Amino acid sequence: MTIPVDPQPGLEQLRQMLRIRRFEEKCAEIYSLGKIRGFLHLYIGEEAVAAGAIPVLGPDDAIVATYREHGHSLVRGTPMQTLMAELYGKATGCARGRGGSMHFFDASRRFYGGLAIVAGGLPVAVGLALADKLAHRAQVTACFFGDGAVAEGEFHESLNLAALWKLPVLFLCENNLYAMGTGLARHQSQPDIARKADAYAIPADAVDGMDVLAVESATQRAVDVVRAGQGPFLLEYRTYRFRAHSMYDAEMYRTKEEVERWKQRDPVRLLSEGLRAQGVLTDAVLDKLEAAIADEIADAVTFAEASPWEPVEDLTKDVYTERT
Amino acid sequence: MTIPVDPQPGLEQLRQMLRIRRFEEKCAEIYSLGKIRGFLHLYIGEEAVAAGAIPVLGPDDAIVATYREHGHSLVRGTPMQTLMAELYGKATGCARGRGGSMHFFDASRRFYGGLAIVAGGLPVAVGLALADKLAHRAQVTACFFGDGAVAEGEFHESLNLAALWKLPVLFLCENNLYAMGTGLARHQSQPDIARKADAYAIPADAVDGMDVLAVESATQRAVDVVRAGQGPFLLEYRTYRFRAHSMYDAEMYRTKEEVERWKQRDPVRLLSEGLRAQGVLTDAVLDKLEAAIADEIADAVTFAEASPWEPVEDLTKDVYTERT
Amino acid sequence: MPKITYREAVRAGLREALLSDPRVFLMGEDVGKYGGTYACSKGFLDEFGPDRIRDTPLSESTFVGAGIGAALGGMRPIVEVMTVNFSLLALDQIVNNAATIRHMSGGQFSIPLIVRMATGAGRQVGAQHSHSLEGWYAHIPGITVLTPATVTDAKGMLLAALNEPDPVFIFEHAFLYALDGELDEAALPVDLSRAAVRKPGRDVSLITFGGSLWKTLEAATRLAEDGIDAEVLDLRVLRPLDLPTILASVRKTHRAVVIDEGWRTGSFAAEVSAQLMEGAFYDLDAPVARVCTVEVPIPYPKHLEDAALPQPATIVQTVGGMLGKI
Amino acid sequence: MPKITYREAVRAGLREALLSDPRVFLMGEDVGKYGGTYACSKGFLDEFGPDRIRDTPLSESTFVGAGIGAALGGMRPIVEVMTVNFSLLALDQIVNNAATIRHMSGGQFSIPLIVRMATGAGRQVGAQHSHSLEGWYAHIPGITVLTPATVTDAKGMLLAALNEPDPVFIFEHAFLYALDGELDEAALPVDLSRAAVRKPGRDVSLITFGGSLWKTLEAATRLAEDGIDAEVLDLRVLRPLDLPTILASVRKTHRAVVIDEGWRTGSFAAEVSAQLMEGAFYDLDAPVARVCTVEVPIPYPKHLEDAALPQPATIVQTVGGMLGKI
Ligand SMILES: Cc1ncc(C[n+]2csc(CCOP(=O)(O)OP(=O)(O)O)c2C)c(N)n1
Ligand SMILES: Cc1ncc(C[n+]2csc(CCOP(=O)(O)OP(=O)(O)O)c2C)c(N)n1
Ligand SMILES: [Mg+2]
Ligand SMILES: [Mg+2]
Repeated sequence: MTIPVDPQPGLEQLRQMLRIRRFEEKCAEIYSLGKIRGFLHLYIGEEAVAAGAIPVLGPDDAIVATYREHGHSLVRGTPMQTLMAELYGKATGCARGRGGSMHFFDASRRFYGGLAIVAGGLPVAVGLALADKLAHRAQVTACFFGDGAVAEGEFHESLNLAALWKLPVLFLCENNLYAMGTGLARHQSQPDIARKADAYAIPADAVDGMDVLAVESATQRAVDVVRAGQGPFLLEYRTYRFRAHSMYDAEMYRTKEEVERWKQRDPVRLLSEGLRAQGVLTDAVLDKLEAAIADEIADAVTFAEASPWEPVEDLTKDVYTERT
Repeated sequence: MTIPVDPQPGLEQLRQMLRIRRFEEKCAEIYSLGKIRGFLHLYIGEEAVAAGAIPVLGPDDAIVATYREHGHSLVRGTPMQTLMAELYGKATGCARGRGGSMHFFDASRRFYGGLAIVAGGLPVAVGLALADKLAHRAQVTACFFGDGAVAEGEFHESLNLAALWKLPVLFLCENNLYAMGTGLARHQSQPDIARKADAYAIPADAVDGMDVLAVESATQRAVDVVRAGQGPFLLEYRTYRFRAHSMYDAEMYRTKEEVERWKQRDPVRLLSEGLRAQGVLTDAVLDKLEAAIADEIADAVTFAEASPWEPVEDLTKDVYTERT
Repeated sequence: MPKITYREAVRAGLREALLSDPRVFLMGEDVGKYGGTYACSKGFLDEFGPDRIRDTPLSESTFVGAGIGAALGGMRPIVEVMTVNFSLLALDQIVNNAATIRHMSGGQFSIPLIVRMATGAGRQVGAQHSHSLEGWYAHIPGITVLTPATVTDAKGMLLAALNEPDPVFIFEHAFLYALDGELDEAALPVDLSRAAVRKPGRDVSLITFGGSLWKTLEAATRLAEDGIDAEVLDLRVLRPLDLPTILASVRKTHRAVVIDEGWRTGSFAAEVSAQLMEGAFYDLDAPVARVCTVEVPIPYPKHLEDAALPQPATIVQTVGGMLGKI
Repeated sequence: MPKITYREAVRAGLREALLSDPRVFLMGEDVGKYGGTYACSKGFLDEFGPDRIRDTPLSESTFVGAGIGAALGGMRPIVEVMTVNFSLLALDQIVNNAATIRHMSGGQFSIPLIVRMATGAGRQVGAQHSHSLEGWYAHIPGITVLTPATVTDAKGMLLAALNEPDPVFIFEHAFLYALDGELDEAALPVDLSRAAVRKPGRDVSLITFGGSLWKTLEAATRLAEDGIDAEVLDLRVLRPLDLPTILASVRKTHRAVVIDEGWRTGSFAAEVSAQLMEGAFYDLDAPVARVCTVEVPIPYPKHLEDAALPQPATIVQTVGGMLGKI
């Protein structure tokens, strides 16, 4: 892992990865208290992807993500308070509490979900990019999805349409080797995902998703191609999820050894080691980072706890736009 | 075009292509009389595909086709009488008249339609092949579909599933360069269809679909691979439809010149010329062929005309299996 | 008033939409070079160019989903799904995205999307091409479901839909495209909140929508010959349903027959009947009856297809039975 | 009788199916290595091997379509679609192939396919994961729609479905998997033609199915405390509907409330109400009422989700209003 000359980006990326890690560890804790309910898909292990990719985007670019989107929202800048409140289902949440873990939204940051039907976000991303293109806006749409989504027909249809129409879509596949309990080789006859781009005459790349700097530079290259108006790009991040698919599962589909092997490549650890070797990261610096993050999380929890519920009278509000 | 040493196959293929050509010319005539109704998608121009491919299959192999399946049914051996009766909507038709042009069926010949939702037959073909595999039957399933179907998600999903499970499916794409009025390059970002097979780690080939002998040998090679248990095969036939998409359309999507150019490669003409050059086909032989076909068609029309309608009381029969 | 065909009315509505708002664009299979399967966008590719008239590959889920995305991105997409039969491939995008995102995001996003599709049977195109699922669509909260039956509604509902901030689905009965009618320009854009009394009457309310309107009007004419004065109600909008107009009619006539080309079980007619049960039970002189499609995949031959679908004769017979006449 | 969970009952049914007929195989997302999302096929991969327990990629349309094909090819596939929410992606295969091929081919082909899926809301999983669409499915002729609500039905309907020559869709309410109940082995395989009276009563018929049965029984208990003797009818099979049992109940009680977790407009409850309109109008002492889900994408927080769904309290209140009591 090469460390850039200016150490600050590395530290900022470490901070973002730690924010995700600690935030989700807290979420898991709160979940077991029963204050967060429903499905809770943790991103732990995959933090380098969001932390590396999202800062490459401009504020006017759009993001479409999946039910495993806590990290993406955090890095995008949606205040942690509103994310925690969303997990609590409170009215101050980023979706007024209606969405929960799988459905984070943030219009002010062009964050279009948190969509929980696998591959369902790809067509939406294509449409967002189409709108940008028709309006002659030099914006791109970043669409995150898992390896499991690659098997769905919408993956195929969306890449074809985006390529045909030369739309500015970044198809960003977070390949964590499993679709729930089904390993990559058991759901893809051609497990080399980036290679599928040729079927659509799309440029593609695959990158180590545990190395945040590699993620960053590969994403930057992809964004450059897409922003230049040359159509979509398929980028595969090779990563791994350390936790169960959702909060709990028996994990009969993989061995403890496999998980341990991947944990050797924990993205937080990899970056920390690199930064330490460079002398950029010291115990003192790390303590400061962690302390600030702990404060941010405590503050978010306090905010969420104190926040009101949406009144039950508003249940049917926003099914349709209110007429005036 | 190379002519095989034994001339009989060539003549038999010519006969099959002429049967399709003349049958459909008659259908068009009857359609304008209002005796055939609904959609009528003619296969004229593409006869070499069915005539070359289907005889390669064994009687126990399965076929799934589309709404443009007259040729496939004829070559498969479903009596012309019952096909014509089907087009008339008569009770003696190959689907008791309920299906019409788009829905030919023939259980005795393992002909599973005549399915009219584009790409909708691919998953069914995968399932038929799965049944064969599970039952350890050395049968293959031939699934015909158009270039338009390649854009649908089910194409992608079906090739992946068939490849993953090494199922004996022949994916046979009749690429006639148009999906209704949309040309290939306007619906496929990667117009080289055979090339898409790599995304599924499937072997593939593309062949001149106007050359019945080339169709035959390419299909034979594909069948050999599939029957050997090595999983599916994607074969692209490059062909052309001479008529409108269905009975009538303004054909604003292509030029007369383009159609004329392709008619120079009329598969019936190509084969005839080859057989004549070889001395196998003479005017006398051709006259005999044509006369026999004319008789067969006249007989089919007489049969259809004379056939009864299904009684209206049977309308709801076979929505579910009758209980005894 | 000028007489034009339903097809021309749809085309005129689309053209006006394209001319009036630069954010409007069309996409769907064969809307461009082919001119539209039902010729509703004939000439548009030349007039408006390929940016705004977009032929899509066969990929219903994705181009409908792209319509959702484009609407989220500030455009006013009009998506043509060739027919309702193929829209089944897009139902996930419709039910899980188009219908939910506004509510689920706490009201942050609007999806001003219009999806048009041909619907209905009666053209001998067989079981896979003859569905009538507009009533099914009306089950989904978050979308608006329109069934224009007249040329004025064909144009006017499209224009009115353009003003809607939420997804609108327009079902055009394929049989109607060739229909001739008077276009009431003064009524445009039409009101999307009200059902219409197409023929006033005192003896029975015939409640219908879409392609069945014309069969129902024919039945009403035949009933008039037998001295039965039927009121014909065109629901126009299946969601949200204009209950007051329905109830007012039935409170006047005390009898109702609902005519619906959907299959009987779970038909939209069932919803109307249930609403009358709840809102007009004590006004009814007879149970509400339904004339629906027989529960069978639509067969190809004309005699069987005719037997499967609601017909003027079945409507007349049902009313006759209800009134103890004929 | 032994007490087991609904989950165990489903699992026992699947296992018996696999043991009794070599043509039976399972396929779906995570039915194998993962053991089934709801653990209904736990251990099967080891017991029956990968040929018969098949994990599929995420591709609902294709693996449901492959189920149709395999059934056409002589097998007895049991397809698990993880939840009804994802089945929207497979609707084209279901409506256009599974439901039509037998009729459309003139009766040449049978499709003995079983598709199981979890359905329903109540677990705070939000708008895209909380649909109740079994009533919607019941609109489609050519398929059978089952909603087992008890452990006996959970096992018994699966076994009965295996004897059906046509496609059967089984909707298992996700809330029920953890439910404990007595398994009546003597009743297996159960009768698929009849609704069941789960509690006899004289004052009002509470008609329901699936997950709502338990809420309805709870409501009946509460009503009994107020001296109201409610009959609770479990429809069990939504298509074909057992109308005689429904009519017999209502002709006895003269009052009915239909409880359905689907959205109100176009709910299956509307069909039941319409059927009572048509078949029991003169027996009714009050209009049939519906207790359905509020027409809103299901929100995540418990208080809003609870408010959206039918609850024992709403049922009690509706009955009270109808009887002029409480
Ligand atoms: C269409 C659809 N089918 C099934 C599911 C249930 N499901 C949720 S996540 C998941 C696995 C997805 O795997 P992947 O795309 O690799 O994403 P990951 O969870 O690994 O991030 C499944 C099967 C779903 N949400 N949508
Ligand atoms: C899913 C679906 N969408 C649209 C249609 C309408 N349609 C029928 S045929 C056709 C074109 C198909 O083209 P292709 O697959 O190339 O077959 P060809 O007609 O050229 O043989 C279209 C759009 C359909 N039948 N099914
Ligand atoms: Mg994954
Ligand atoms: Mg074609």
